[in-house]
Amino acid sequence: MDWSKTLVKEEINFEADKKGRKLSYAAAIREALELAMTSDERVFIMGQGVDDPVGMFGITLDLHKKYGQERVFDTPLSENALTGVAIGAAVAGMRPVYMHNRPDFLLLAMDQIVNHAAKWSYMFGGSVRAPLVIWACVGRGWGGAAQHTQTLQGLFMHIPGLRLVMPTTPYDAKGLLITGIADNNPVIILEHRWLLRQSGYVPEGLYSIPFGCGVVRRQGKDITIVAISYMVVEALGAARELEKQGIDAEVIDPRTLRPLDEAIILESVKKTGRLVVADTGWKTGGVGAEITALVAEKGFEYLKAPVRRVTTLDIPTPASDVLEAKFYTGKADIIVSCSEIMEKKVTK
Amino acid sequence: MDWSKTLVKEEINFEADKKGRKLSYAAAIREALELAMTSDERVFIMGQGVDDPVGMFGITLDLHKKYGQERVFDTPLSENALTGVAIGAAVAGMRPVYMHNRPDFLLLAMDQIVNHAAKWSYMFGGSVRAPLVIWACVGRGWGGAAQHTQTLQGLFMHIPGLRLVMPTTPYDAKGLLITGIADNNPVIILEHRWLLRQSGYVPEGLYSIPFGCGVVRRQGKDITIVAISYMVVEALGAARELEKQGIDAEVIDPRTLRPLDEAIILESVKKTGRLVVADTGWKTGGVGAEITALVAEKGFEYLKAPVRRVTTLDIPTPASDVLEAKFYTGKADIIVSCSEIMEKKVTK
Amino acid sequence: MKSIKVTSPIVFSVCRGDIPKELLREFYRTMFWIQKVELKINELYHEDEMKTPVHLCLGQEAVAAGVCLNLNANDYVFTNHRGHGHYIAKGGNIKAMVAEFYNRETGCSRGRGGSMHLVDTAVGLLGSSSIVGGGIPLATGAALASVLRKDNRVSLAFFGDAAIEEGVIYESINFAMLKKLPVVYVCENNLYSVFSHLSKRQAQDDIYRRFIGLDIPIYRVDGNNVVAVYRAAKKAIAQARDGGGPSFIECRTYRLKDHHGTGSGVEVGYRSQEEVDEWVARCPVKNYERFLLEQRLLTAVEIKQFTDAVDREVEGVFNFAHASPLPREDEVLDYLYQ
Amino acid sequence: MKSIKVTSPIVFSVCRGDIPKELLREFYRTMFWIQKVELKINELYHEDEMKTPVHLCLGQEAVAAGVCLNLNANDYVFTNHRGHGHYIAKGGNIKAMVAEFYNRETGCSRGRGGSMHLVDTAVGLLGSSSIVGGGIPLATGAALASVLRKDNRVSLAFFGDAAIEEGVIYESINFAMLKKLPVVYVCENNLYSVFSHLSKRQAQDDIYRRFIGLDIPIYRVDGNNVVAVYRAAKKAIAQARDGGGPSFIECRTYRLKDHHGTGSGVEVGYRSQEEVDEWVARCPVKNYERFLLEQRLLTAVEIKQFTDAVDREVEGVFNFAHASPLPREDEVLDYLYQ
Ligand SMILES: Cc1ncc(C[n+]2csc(CCOP(=O)(O)OP(=O)(O)O)c2C)c(N)n1
Ligand SMILES: Cc1ncc(C[n+]2csc(CCOP(=O)(O)OP(=O)(O)O)c2C)c(N)n1
Ligand SMILES: [Mg+2]
Ligand SMILES: [Mg+2]
Repeated sequence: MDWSKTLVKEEINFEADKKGRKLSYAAAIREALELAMTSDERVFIMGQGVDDPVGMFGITLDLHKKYGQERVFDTPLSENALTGVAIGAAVAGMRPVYMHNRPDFLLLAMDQIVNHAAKWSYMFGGSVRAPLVIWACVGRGWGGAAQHTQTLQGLFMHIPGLRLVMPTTPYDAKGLLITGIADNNPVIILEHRWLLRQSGYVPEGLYSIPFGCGVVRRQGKDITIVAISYMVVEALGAARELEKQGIDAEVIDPRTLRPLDEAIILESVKKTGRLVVADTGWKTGGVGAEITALVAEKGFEYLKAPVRRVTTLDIPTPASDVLEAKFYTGKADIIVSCSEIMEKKVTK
Repeated sequence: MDWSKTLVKEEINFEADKKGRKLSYAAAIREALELAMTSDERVFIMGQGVDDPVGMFGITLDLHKKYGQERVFDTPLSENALTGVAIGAAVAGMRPVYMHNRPDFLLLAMDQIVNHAAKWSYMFGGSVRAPLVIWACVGRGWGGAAQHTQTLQGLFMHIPGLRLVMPTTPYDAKGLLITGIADNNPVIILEHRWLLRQSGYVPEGLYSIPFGCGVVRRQGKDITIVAISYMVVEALGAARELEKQGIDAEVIDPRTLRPLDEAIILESVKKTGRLVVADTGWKTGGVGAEITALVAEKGFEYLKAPVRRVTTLDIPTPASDVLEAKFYTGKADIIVSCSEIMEKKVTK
Repeated sequence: MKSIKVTSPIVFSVCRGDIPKELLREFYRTMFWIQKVELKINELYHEDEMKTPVHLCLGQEAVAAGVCLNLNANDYVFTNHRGHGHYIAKGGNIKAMVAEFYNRETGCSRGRGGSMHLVDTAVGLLGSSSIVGGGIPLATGAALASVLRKDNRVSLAFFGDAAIEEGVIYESINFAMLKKLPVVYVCENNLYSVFSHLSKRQAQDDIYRRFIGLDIPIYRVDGNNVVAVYRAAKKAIAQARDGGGPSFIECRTYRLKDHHGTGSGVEVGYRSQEEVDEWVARCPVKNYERFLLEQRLLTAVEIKQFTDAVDREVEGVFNFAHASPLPREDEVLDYLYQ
Repeated sequence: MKSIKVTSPIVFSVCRGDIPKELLREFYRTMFWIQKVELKINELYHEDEMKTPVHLCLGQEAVAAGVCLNLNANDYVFTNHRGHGHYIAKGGNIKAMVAEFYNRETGCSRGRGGSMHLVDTAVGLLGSSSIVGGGIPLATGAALASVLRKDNRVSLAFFGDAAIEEGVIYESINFAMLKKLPVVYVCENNLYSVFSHLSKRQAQDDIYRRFIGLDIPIYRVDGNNVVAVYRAAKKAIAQARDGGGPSFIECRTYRLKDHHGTGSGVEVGYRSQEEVDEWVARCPVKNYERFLLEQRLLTAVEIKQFTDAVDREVEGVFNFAHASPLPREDEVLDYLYQ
């Protein structure tokens, strides 16, 4: 298959149009994998449990039966080597998708991801490339605790040579995964377990969503909320509440963090003059820092008030549910941050 | 030894006073190690080549002869396990210093650093702790290229539970290392190879520099340059040039990035109204992003102009010296950034 | 690949007096305690009051007991996500453990860690990692600490068969051999990692052979036979304590419950009822109980008394945990740094 | 630990006709080329025009030649920081390699990689990693690609003795055995990692034994004997190509120069002149040349002609490199993404 054909430039927002069928988030991703495997022999799937009876939250369910154990296979717990295996296969012309049920385990593979995948094209002057997808689903809740709930986009966003994708809707999860498999570079896709509960309208067949192209999830004029992954859900909830208080918030979902759709953020802040960034990860040195810095650099003249970051607390995730409730932020915190900066006098 | 005794709160800037002897940067660090090993039996040093005839740029030279091969030992190239070994020894009551001649190799140890060391205290409600120092020296130049010159502070700054230290002067390198060894938490110290060429006034004996305590390297009223590690040298050079153009730059060296001395930065920006962050690492999602975001959040009302980040380009380090020259930024870039934002009209 | 079913009967070979009677009874009591606590979790887990993913070690009680009863209180242990048994066998505070399952402030990790992160420094349990293989270098490092201090302690790492797939174990064992560290590596080979059988993950299933090339002393035992485990561990630990360096022990065993939670795995479909039944028949506690009764090392009456006592105590433990206070929200940031 | 000195003479055992004469001469030519290029670098490096840290493979020529002369042009190779010899033996474009040392736009990596990052996709050289062990899983993955495509290629990973200390090699070999991948792992055991002798890093020095537990076919050869290397590699590669899975080859050898640059290491002090001299006497090229002369497979005249020709060509290569344009500053951002 010629992947470039699927790389439509103009994206139709199927959700808004309610075209396609209503599909669960997991089914949407599974469909993307199925379509990719059908159309491109080079695509294969690997990961712990991808061929087990549960099939990675249902996402890879029975794919091994359809495409064979060679193309959909379980892996040993050797995350660093297996990442290297995926890279090596990619460099040799394949299109591997390596799936993890948690990003925490990617920390074992940082050498292959950062020292190898991210650098392979540049380091060799473009004569080789590593088109692979690393997919992982962020955990949350039920005392998953410090080693099973990390989000880690704050780390990957820092690495030149990687693509970093964080979908929010079933429509995006499918389209971005297709784009990721078609992309000629290493792509990291971080899903969120709580989004897996969602369902939405998803068109049939292959379609792709260009990287670096955010969407306005809600139009508003008073304040811009840039929300990442599951925080889009919280931000939309917050926006509805804020509306009652007479605050009209615009919610932006960048969908990909590397490349980042700077224009959509800057345009929105130009209109609203205010920015809140809501991220599922840690605050310090995280995604919220980069988006804030972007606006402080390139959109400073638009800003009427301090920026606020709504993130998890800067601690390892605690197990206890009462502490989890403090650790994670959401709708209420976004509302507080928005209200606070709406009140700020413009002192300049 | 009771380490708390060395943790003087008031730090004397010996450099300014020119007290102590003039010492090379390497000798200053070596002295810190020697003093720590003499005063505390729990301290030991490990790392590739720490006991070889070159002794890690001279920093560990002959320490194994003085303290024995048990306390100063070479390591296999097993960065993840050996980091775990250091953590395990620390949890069991020792104070290991694990030295690497390049931070790039730490990517192999991210699991032990991030999933283990950084979380050990919190995850167990404070009943255990991992007081270890991981020391690495950033490479630069002579075509070291993509896998031997990474700075990586952008990654470590994001991790709660770690301390992150980047000294600039021999005085600081010694004092901060002593503080690091005395600290009850995992500490990452990133040195810079080019700073190793420096020498400076260093007092004899044990002294320590509190973490989270930056210094003003140069006073100025027009613009604040927050410079990290080797960029302090470049920033001071830039400030001297800027002075000729009638721009009076203040140069701040945070010395530790986690904890970060927020007050010293905010106070300076309060005075100058302008901020340039100069970092040795990548731009996107790096240290510059965090410091910019800090000011956009907490010092917004002071800001008179957009912030600028002076960093390396967002690519793997190229080998060729002509490309290296583009990749790295320095004095000239700082001057341009400062001049640019000095000219910016305050449009608010 | 050789069959990895262990269908042979469990033979407890004890020669007159070579293991003190009291110790033989202690094996039983320890395993029994572990089993009881696990069964209690199994019984109460559906209440959703233990908001933490539990990994029961039912079926693997003999490894924990057989190994840990060789240890001194100040010897070090690092364990993994399936650590309840090791915690109990090493003498950890059971109330604090169960309170941790209930995410209470009285939990061994003050409710910050949950079931996968148990700790009890009073008995040398320096922590548990839920990253597979993560605890292996830590135990190695603790052993290094002992060597540097010459304090004569031994360190233990418990881990599963999947940890063999992580490079860190080869790195760790090489270092331990290089430095002759007093550390014993105990692999509980229960044939599965989550739903994946060993044969899907490893090129050959004789795990113990993986380390032959490093000349580390290796033992392979029936992990459901507490006496066999004890004997191997005893040698390994004695050698470590005598400065003879590390050893590796592979214990063949089976988890009777699902990877986590209270199912059997049969309903998920990755293993059969027959396979589970075969291993139920090899239950390390029941079989050993039978042996003790046969040998008259224990009487039915004693068992009854003991059962009642443990039941009562376990009841108390869970009540304590349940009644304990939750962590305070305003202390959420505490313990990040010391 | 057994002595790791290899002081025995190099015996080239060739039975009448079992290796074609032309191939025996090709061994020589390949090794000779490698040696000449390395000597030229050694000669010119002080000029500081090659602004890249060179890791010479003088003394290790036989491994590259003996292995690579078994390979097809489309077979895959991944190498490490000490990759000049592998690049030449695999048939890589030598001009492009030397231009890379000079950081030129005509370099195989367009001046972005430098000496440690050689590539030539035309002959299956898919890249070189300067992270020790980094290329091992990559070669394993390329072999997986071949299996999936059924394209009958073989993949090779070259690495040093220190790579044995990295967990990734055990992870990779387990996977390769599990999937019976057509990959051959070639360890050049030159006894040192930078200034550290093997005995400071590994528990025992018979590296090949490290993998016995995985049942991977293992060869250990005198890495200074091109015929011995060739024979082992031939079997391993044939087995891989026939679907028989991976093999591991340990080649005992020695680098005559320092870890990087042009010293001998003696001046640094981590090894003795005697040790270096012993290995100079075991030079894989000189000894083999003597053998060919003895066997009349080569004449002194031919050697002279060949030497002159190579000298001229090498001169041309370095002139080309030196005269080539530097990368353009405004293209610094290119090639990050494709
Ligand atoms: C490095 C890593 N990869 C994956 C996981 C997910 N995971 C948690 S437990 C587990 C099973 C481990 O199996 P094993 O080591 O055999 O222990 P068992 O559960 O059988 O006791 C897996 C795969 C993990 N925790 N860490
Ligand atoms: C993971 C890692 N750790 C450390 C280094 C630093 N380093 C570069 S080459 C080298 C020596 C490697 O020795 P060996 O593998 O035996 O190869 P040789 O240089 O002897 O050919 C070392 C330690 C590195 N590049 N990568
Ligand atoms: Mg298991
Ligand atoms: Mg070597």
